[in-house]
Amino acid sequence: MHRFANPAQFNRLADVILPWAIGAMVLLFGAGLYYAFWASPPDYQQGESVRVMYIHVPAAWLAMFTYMVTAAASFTALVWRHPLALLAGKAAAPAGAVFTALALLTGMLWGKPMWGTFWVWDGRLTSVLVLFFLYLGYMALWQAIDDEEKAGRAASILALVGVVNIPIIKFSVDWWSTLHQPASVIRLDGPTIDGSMLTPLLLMAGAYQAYFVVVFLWRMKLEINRRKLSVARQAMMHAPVGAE
Amino acid sequence: MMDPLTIPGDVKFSSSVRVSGSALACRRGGRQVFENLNFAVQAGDFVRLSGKNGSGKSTFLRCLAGFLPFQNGEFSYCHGDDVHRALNPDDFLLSGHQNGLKPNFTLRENAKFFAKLMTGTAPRADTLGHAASVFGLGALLNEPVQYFSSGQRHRAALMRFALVSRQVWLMDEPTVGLDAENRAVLAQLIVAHKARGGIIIAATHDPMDVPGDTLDMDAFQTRNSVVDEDWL
Amino acid sequence: MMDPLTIPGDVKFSSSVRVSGSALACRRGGRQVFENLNFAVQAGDFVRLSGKNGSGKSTFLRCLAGFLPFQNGEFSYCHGDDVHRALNPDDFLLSGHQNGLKPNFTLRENAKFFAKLMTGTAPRADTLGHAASVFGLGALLNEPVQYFSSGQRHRAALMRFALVSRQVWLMDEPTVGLDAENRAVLAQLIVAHKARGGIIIAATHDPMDVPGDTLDMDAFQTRNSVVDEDWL
Amino acid sequence: MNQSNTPSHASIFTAIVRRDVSLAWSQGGGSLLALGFFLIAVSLFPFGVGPAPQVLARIAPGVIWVVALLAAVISLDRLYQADFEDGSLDDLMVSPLGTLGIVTAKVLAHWLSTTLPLALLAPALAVLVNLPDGAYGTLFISLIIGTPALSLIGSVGAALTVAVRRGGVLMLLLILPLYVPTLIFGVGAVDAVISLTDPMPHLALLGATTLVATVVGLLASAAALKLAME
Amino acid sequence: MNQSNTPSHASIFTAIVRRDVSLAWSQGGGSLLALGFFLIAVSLFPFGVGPAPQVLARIAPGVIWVVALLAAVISLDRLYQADFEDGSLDDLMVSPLGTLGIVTAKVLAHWLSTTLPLALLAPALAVLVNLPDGAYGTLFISLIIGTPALSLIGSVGAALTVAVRRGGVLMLLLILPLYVPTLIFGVGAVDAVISLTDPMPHLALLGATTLVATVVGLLASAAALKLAME
Ligand code: HEM
Ligand SMILES: Nc1ncnc2c1ncn2[C@@H]1O[C@H](COP(=O)(O)OP(=O)(O)OP(=O)(O)O)[C@@H](O)[C@H]1O
Ligand SMILES: Nc1ncnc2c1ncn2[C@@H]1O[C@H](COP(=O)(O)OP(=O)(O)OP(=O)(O)O)[C@@H](O)[C@H]1O
Ligand SMILES: [Mg+2]
Ligand SMILES: [Mg+2]
Repeated sequence: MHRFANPAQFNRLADVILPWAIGAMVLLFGAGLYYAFWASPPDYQQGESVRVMYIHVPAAWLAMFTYMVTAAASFTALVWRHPLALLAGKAAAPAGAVFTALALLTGMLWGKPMWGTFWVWDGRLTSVLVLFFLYLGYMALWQAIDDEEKAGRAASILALVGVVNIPIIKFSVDWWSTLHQPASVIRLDGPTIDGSMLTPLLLMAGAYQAYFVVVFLWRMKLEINRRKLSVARQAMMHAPVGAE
Repeated sequence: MMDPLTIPGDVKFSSSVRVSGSALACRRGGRQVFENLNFAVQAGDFVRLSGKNGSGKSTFLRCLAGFLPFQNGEFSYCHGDDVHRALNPDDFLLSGHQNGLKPNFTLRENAKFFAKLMTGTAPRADTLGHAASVFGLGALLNEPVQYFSSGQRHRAALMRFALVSRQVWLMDEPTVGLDAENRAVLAQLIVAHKARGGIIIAATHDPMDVPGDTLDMDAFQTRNSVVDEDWL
Repeated sequence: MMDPLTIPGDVKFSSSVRVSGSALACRRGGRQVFENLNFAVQAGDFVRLSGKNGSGKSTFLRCLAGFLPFQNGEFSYCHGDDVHRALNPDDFLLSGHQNGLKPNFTLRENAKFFAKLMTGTAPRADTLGHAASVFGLGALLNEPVQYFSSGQRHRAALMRFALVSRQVWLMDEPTVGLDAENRAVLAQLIVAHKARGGIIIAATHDPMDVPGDTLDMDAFQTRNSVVDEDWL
Repeated sequence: MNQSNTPSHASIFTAIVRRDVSLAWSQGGGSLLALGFFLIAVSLFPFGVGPAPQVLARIAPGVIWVVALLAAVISLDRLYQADFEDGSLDDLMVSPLGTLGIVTAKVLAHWLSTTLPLALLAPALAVLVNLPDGAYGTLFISLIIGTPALSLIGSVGAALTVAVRRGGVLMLLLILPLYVPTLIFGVGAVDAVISLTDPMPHLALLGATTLVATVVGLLASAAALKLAME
Repeated sequence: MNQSNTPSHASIFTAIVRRDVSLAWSQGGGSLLALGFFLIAVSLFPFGVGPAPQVLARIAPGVIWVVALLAAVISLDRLYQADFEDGSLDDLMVSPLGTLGIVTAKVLAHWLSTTLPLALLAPALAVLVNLPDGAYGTLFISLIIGTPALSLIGSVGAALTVAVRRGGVLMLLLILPLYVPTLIFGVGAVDAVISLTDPMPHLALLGATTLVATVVGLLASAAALKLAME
């Protein structure tokens, strides 16, 4: 456990992974976008607008995935007081907020042709909006308290409270019959979606995932360096006793 | 003024109690406030915490009360052979910079609530009256605290020590704003508590007329800078 | 630490200033706080207000500052031959129980605003730096006040006296929470102000190492109960 | 220990609940503020929206529930902040009852003194906004079931922001999104009755929300409060 | 006097306005709270009332104005109270500027930092509640004319209740009834445009209300504040 507690060690690990992740991201986005916009058929029902799906669905998946990462980091930080875990949550959250915003926006754009309205107050949509506010609250708490340690732990408590929302997002479509369609890929009895659509979807999901890894590691390194700098600055400021 | 020695429900505290710490350190807001602090007190001891402004007296008291964790070192609260890692809430009283009084409530209501909060039972009327009289607050018992002068308010906060019987007293600047007469009463109260086997740790800049040790917080300031080496 | 005597923009105050009152009385919350108070101070005087808790020291200072009316008697502020019925806002500074600092603002922002509020102009950087150094706050100028220890906060409030030049200083418990070193600085600051022809009226329970008179508020307590004859 | 009898936790608990209720109702307490806000805000709506009965009736359940939410939020600002500022939170936290007990007592007191009275007042205010006749009972029941969740969820936000000076906005941002399920199920139940369908599924979900809020809210508040004391 | 030059009142005035604006926008200040409240409260209405566009459009002007009023009231609680509690009101009151100047500076700062931004944010929020297209301009103008009155009238209530600890309720009860004329003329102007009649009479009355509030509000606030310091 404490092998990773060492920020220097983590930095080295990140330096090894980052180039590979960037490479994977570029390749997957290239292939995914090609399949999504050129090499896949339009839907017999939805026509060309089905292509929004390849942006929308992975964004929604990653929004939830990132939240779980943040929550797991928060749990680790609160229970084991792991210093890097706090930073992990802080590094992941903005990416999650972006994914959530993307899922909301693409969903709204898609909703206009599909349902004839940008927005309905159904369980799925509402709970995703709540997810977005949770990300904002998490980041705002980090900002609001000056003591980093304290700020991080307060934000972590909020992140754990918000975990309740994740199953609601996932299962709201099953619990309430609403406009939004139920899961067709991630389900117990296997995907029910056609292969020609599944390929670009999975490629795009992989691309988003790689993008997340890149952003996450990058921000972790940034946070670690910032922390280093402030430790060093404090060391300088308070060097001799009673220097005032 | 009644004799503060005769606190109702007076008990002799266990003489086998010992509070000690070695190599204690505390950080606050990312800064090392004190480090390498060693101390030991036992039943019947009075310790005066001294030190410059910002040397960490209040911080140390809050650590002892369990609000802040010690980042380092070993703290122990021994009760005969029982060793605990923190003071037991049933065994200490704390008075801090703020006085914890509700301005709308009368002194009586404030005192009653404090006693109930700490012991679960309302104080007897005579206990309460006596506790108030220690600091000469008898006449103010039915006045809302918001009309008190600053010294009266501070005395109202100190009343807790005469109201609830606990072995360890943690006092942050108990002499602030007290007039000469009440400083003498405070000293008497502490001496009486010592005699009962109580332990008093008091942070103050004023001299106090009580025999005991001094723990100088200036001695535990960080000599070399805080470098959390993990981060470099 | 710099010499507090050398306050920038130092002036010699008019020596013809005299503040006095005769048979003053004040009521608060329906109670007579003091009555029959006579006093007179002039340029270069230090007066220590003493008296028991609740004897009306803070109340008297707030009357002088014009917050509360005197219910009785004659107050006068003479400037040569000019006689006023109240202190002129341009001529005095007050520090009370609360310190008037905004916790979110840094010490520098707080001090700058105070100077602008009182004089209309921002203080020069060196004036501000010097004023901070008087109470050893130089290193804390850019820290938000909310992270100060209680003594540091109180020193930050006292900084106003080194920042803005006014003849009359009204100080309510200026020594509270100060460590020994800073009490000495405060005494020096007051002595220097006296030498400039300043007037200092300070309510405190602590001894202060400044030559001057003592005004004992205990002497002006109501002997018989408050009977408002208008109502009879 | 030294005490011959260890303090009774039940009576400490009761003492705190009583104190908080009486503080909330004393001059300047939060309950009257919340009720006053509820009353005045609801009665401003006919001025704002115009007195046309069918428009008012259409929006009545929503207005009542939304304003009740806002009133609860306003009173929450001081749930822990007031005790924190005057130092009595220190005393509470070192009491033998322990943090979880303290939090439970304070939330219960908040419900009893502030959010429950909102529920009791609501039917009277519903007249002002012309709620359809059959819906009064359901409005009342939905509020009775839903208001504990308002206190519980609010407690988390209040505890998380104690350490932040005047953290009001932040609290708003943290709490209101979490109130959304309560709001939706609450209004859903009343609307169901108005449109002559079954309100039970809504009420059941509302109850479930309150139950989840009880567990999560109390634990999270206790953790947040400990953190704030550092 | 001793000072060679008497202090410039204009620059003291500016210093206070600046300080108050920056405090209001700093962490935990009242402006963000009011704007956050405005934003969240308005967006809760579609949850509560349901998203039916024509219902929302019908109540849009009223909802925006009522919630703006409530947001202003929330921020007023601290207009003088915060300075009173930390002792800086003492300093303000003994400054050479004098009480009327202080009050004017603080009310101006409140308008600039809090109620004016409400007016600026309103058109954006109007989208959420589906305000009819032609009414955005009038909504905006009515708020620009009306918001100074919110700060001015609010200041009287805030000053009267400084001395009363946490006098929130009292303030609410004092202020909100006085807000009713502003509310009626403000909503009246917007409704007039929607129903294709002339909004000018409403706007003129709104302006008159604000003028009266200026004179009466400043004088009454100054008097109340002096009283509070005793
Ligand atoms: C703002 C509006 C919307 C939001 C917030 C939203 C949210 C989500 C979320 C969170 C998921 C992931 C669900 C899971 O993994 O179980 C998802 C999946 C999906 N969404 Fe949306 N959505 C919106 C609008 C739409 C619209 C308008 C459509 C098309 C009619 C749509 C079609 C889909 C599809 C096909 C999936 C994939 C389901 C699967 O195969 O698992 N969404 N959406
Ligand atoms: N706001 C108030 N309203 C009514 N009475 C008050 C108020 N403040 C103080 N008093 C009363 O006025 C009397 C004088 O109070 P004051 O604060 O002037 O005393 P003090 O001499 O400064 O005491 P201390 O040494 O405790 O600071 C006290 O009896 C007090 O109860
Ligand atoms: N809430 C806080 N967050 C961060 N730092 C703090 C906080 N409170 C105090 N400090 C810092 O911790 C140090 C110790 O403060 P503390 O209050 O313990 O000093 P003290 O010895 O009690 O001083 P005083 O004599 O002034 O009361 C100070 O340098 C102070 O700036
Ligand atoms: Mg201290
Ligand atoms: Mg006093």
